[in-house]
Amino acid sequence: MFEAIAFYLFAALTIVMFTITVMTSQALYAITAMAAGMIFISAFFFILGADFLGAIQIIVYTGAVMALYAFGMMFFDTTRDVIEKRTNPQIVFALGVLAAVMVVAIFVAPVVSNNIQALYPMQENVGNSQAVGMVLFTKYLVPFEVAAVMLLVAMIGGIILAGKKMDKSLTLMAEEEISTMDDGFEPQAGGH
Amino acid sequence: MEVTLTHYLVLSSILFAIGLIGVMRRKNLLMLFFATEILLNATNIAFAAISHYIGDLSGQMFAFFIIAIAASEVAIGLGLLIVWYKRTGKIDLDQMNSMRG
Amino acid sequence: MIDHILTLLIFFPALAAMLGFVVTKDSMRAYGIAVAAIEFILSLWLWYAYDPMVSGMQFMESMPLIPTFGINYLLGVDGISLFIIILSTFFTLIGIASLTETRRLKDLIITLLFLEMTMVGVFAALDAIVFYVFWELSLVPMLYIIGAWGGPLRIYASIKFFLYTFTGSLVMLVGMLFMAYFYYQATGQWSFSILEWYRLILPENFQLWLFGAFFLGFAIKVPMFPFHTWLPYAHGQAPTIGSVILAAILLKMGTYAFVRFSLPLFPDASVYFMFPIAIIAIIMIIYTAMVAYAQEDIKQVIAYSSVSHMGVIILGTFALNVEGVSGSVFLMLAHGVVSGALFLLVGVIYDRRHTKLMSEFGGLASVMPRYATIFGIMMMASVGLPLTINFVGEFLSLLGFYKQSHMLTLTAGVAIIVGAIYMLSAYKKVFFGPVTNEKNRHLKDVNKTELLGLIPLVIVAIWLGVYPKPVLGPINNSVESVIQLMHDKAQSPEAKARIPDLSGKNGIISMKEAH
Amino acid sequence: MEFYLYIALFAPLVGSLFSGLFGASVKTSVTGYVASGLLFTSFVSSAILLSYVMSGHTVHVEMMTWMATGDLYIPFGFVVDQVSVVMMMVVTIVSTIVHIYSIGYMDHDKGFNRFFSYLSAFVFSMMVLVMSDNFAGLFIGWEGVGLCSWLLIGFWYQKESATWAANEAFIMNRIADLGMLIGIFLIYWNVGSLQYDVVFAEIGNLPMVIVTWIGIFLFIGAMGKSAQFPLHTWLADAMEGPTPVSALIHAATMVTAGVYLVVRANPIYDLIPNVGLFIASLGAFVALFAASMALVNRDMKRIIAYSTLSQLGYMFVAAGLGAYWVALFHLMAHAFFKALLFLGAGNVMHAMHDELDPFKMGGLGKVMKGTFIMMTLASVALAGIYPFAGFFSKDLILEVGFVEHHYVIYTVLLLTAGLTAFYSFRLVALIFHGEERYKLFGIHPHEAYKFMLVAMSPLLLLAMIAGSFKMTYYQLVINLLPSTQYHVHNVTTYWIMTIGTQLFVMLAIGFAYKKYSNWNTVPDGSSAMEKSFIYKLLWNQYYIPKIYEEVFAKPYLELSKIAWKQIDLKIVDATVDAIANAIYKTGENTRDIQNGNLSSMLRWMVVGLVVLMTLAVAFNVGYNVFGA
Repeated sequence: MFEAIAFYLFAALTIVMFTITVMTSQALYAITAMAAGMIFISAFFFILGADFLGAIQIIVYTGAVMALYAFGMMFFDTTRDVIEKRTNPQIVFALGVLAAVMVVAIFVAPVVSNNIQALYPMQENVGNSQAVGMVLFTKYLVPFEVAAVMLLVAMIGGIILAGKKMDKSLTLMAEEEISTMDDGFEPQAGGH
Repeated sequence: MEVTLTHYLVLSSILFAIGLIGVMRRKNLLMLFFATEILLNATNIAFAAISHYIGDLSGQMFAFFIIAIAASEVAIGLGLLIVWYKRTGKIDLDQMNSMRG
Repeated sequence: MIDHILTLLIFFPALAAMLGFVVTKDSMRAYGIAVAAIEFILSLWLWYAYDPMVSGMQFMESMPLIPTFGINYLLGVDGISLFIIILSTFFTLIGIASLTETRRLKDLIITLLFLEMTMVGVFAALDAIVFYVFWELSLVPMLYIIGAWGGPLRIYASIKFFLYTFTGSLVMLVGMLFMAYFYYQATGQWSFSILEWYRLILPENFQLWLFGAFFLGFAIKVPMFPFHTWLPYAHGQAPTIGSVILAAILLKMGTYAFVRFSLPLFPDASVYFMFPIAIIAIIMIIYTAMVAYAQEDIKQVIAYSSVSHMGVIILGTFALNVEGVSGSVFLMLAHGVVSGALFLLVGVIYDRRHTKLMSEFGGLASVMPRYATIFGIMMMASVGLPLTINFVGEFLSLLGFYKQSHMLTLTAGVAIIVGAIYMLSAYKKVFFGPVTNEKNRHLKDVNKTELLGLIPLVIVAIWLGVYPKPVLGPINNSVESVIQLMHDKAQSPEAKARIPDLSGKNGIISMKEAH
Repeated sequence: MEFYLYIALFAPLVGSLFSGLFGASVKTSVTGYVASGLLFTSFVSSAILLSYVMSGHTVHVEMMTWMATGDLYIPFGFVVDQVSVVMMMVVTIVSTIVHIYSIGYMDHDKGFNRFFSYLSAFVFSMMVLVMSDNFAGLFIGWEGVGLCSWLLIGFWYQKESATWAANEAFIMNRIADLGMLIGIFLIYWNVGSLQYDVVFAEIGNLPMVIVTWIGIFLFIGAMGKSAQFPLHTWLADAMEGPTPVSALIHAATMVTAGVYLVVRANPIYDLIPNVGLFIASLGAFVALFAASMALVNRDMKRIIAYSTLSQLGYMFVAAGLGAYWVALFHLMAHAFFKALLFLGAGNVMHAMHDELDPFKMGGLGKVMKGTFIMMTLASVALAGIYPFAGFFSKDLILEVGFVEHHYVIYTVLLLTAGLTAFYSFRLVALIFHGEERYKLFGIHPHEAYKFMLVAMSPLLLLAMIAGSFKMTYYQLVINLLPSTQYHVHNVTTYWIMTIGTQLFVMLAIGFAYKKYSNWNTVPDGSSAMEKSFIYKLLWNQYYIPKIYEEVFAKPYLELSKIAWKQIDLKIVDATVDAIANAIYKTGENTRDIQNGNLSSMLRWMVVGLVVLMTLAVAFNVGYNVFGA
């Protein structure tokens, strides 16, 4: 009973938060609503007994990702709204709903839900974090390491991409100047 | 009032749909990133729920990796976004049409 | 070396072509001739080493490519493919030797050598996938030849040629995949080997569908009515060498594939579709002969005449008896020689006048007597005069089909009348009458280079017309084994009755024993 | 004896190739001498073979395999037997003479070497035709003579009419050849061989229907080569060729190939008297039909051509009624006097500078005595006056008709005999007698070279005495042909018939002389006779060439143009292009999807996702409902 109440409560909250994220035109509202939504999602993880995942969710999303977005936003002129041209909102809505219906239909189809068998059954007498750790460092060791490398690469990539030539504004430079920059920086796009 | 897997899957689908709508209607690139985060989170819920109800840890593992990927995506994506912004001064999706065929 | 002669034959020209990139422009012509000559000698050696008494495959080579799916690099020749391979090498040699094109000669020769690789590959392949790969690869050099050295409409013509034939072969590929899948279902193993497919007896309704899929690919290549319209454009725009190779070899791929795939794989379907195909063949023969008669461009006359002759080949193939199929295989060679020669001949006046319109000519017989003589001989061969190469093939094809249907053969026999009509009237327009056009008054007769290409063709056209035995014998042996295989595999009583049983004859080695 | 066989066969080929070597170069008389010499060698070999055959042997050789596949086995086999040796003699005699004659006739022609090359090639083909021991070999020769005929009719290729006639001859022959080819197919699939001896031995065992069809199809082949109605128009047009060609090919040898075929295939035709009767009736019809056209024609060579046609009709009457040896005999006799007639006409043409209208000649007998005598005697032989060759052969055919109780045929032939005599002497009278009308045209005629006349003399001799060989010939050929003797049983009837025929013919000759020997004007189409319907009908050859032109040739060309411009380009090709265009247009129209706007791309992505998922669900549902 408690579980049900918690589920519906958090479900309602998450949906509302994410709807705000998607619908608002204020970037600040959006990022705040999303951060809240992320935290509410971690609640589901706790309900489902995935404690470790819930903790990760809060730490990574709300802590790291949201902070990153917040910093990112500082680079942009957030006061100047991007004028979002809305074209055919009905189609957008209809497509979204249709996709959702289809996903549900596929997931709840008896063929799918009955045919799944546990590959790595949960062990009864260990905590979630321990169980996760056991599986992660045995069966998923290689993907785990790869993920670690990927994160490292992403970090370096992010730093280089964002941090390069911080002292220069590419916007104000002429096309020729950019192409003559000696470090071989390739202009990403332009009106070619 | 038992909460079943189906409930979670429906919730996940609704969130996914919200994310999808966001992806389609947003023209501000930053907001577009937010919408993709919603998509990822929606699948995460589905994975965790399936993991729970089937009694298999693989679902959680996938959710875990998805979080990792989401983190790297944000890092790289924001980096690119900044470069793009420095280059053009805009982060409007409608103005990125150099791929016109 | 003899064990790998087929691999050598296939890849030698390709390697030589790649080396050709470093050869200087001036010596390219000599280099090309040398390579083609070596290749031709190799193919003659193949003939020399070929044992005419054996009806099955010889010089077989096998190397696994994708063993999981039974795709192997499998080569071999029998009497049916042997001579077409020799014809390919022969025509590449003649084509390069008599090249008059000077623009980007080096590229042209390299392209031709690549084309030679694909041609030999198609006829030597015994694995469906290898066959398919070469079959499609052959389109590319031809596309270049038409597209880069062609006439004003070359882009349209080359793209039409490419897309049209490519579409057909895609359907054929689907057929091949299905065939391999059936083989997998029947035996539990994947195989794309044609010889292994031969052993498979398919239910009749499968045969019909698969026959249809293969048919589309082959029919467009042949080209059969109503899929023939790419051919006049291709010929009309292609340079001389392109037309020669196209008419002499590339069209033969379609008819060869009928004999190699359709007949032995689907005997019941072949009998089932025999009359519809015969009717199409007759339409091809008469209709395109009429169209040829109406042409104003001498090259188009020969292009349409090709279609008309291909109709006779198809008719002979679907006679489904030894006389008819041997005749049709022989006619493939004959038509290759004759139409190749005719296109070369048209190239001769095109080089001099840069026009192919018959109205521009007239009275050439007095200006260019040697040219007129050679053209006359080849025209008579094309018309199917006895003691020329074409007659043997046409006679046997029609004779074979007569066994199946009297009325249809009588109708198809109109070929010898309508063929004479368009050819003679074209010849009359170009060669007879007074010289009306001043530009023609001082045309030079064929020179030594041109004679070098033409004389061997004349010799072959008459030699094989008078004494076809050295070629007809091996063809006959291989065809007999194909027919026997078809008879053994046939299920429906009609097919059993239509395809003769040769097992009573001596000297037949069935396909199975040969392997 | 095989040696002589090969000599007889290949000497003309060698001559042809030798002359062909000089084909494109300027005239060298060497080619003429060599070709003639080789022909003479061939003649001598044939004569040796004749003496050998007369001693009761035959020669049969198989040179090599030609085609062998499946059950089919066709060798190059040659046979010299009683029938073929007669043909060989006829061919070699006439062709040797024509070769020698041509040295003079073609003296001033640029294509001298080429001419001998073609002419010898023709003789070779004809020898293959008559000597072959199977139907396929016959067909080789059959087509070979067709080719040479094409080359020779179109010899003066600058002339539009010549090349047109050449093509017409070739194509008409091709139509008939198809019939022949079908006949060969029928024989092969029913007998399993094409060798004469095998076929004739087996033919009796075949069902009647098949034998009938074989007979019909082979005869269709014969109709083309022998220019029987309705494939006769080419023969008159073929007169565009040089006159020696007309003498050799279109009078003496090639056109008789059809008769030879029927004679050779006598075991087949013996079994099917109905077809035989049809052949005889057609022959009688053609005899009269051709003779009627010859009556009014004003082209010397065409008159002789129609006469040839008419005589071919006689031969077919004999062959159709089963009197094969009579047909062959008339063939032989006819070859001699008709060749002579043509060569004579050639002399006249030379003298008259290629003028062909006999009305523009007249009185040439004074300047051209030799030719005058020869042509007169040849005409006498043609008319069948005793004791010339025509009497023995032609009157025999009349007797055959009478004895076999085909009185209609007999009457027709008798009438034709009269007509023949009339038009032959109309020609002779117009050319050699009366006023010298040629003077109006400023022509100075002269006699041909002496050696040409000498060359012609053997023919003259043969035309006069060929009849005396009749019994020798008969003894020879009955080894192979049915030996029926055709005698009118009642002696009185016989004499009445013979003398009556002779008188009738004489009367016709007399009438012709009376009417034409004093002719003094060149008709210009104004006389009452020339305006009459019958005259016009005959003058226009019963309008048959015109009908062919309008009914076949023109519609065929029109239809061809429609097939190309309307059907091929506008339907077949346009369909293909329409499909390609449809695909192209679809691409062009959907190109907007790739507008580079990421937002709309994302939308399309979602659309694709929805479609894919819908398909997945639909297939799943479908599978659960209908499948498994």
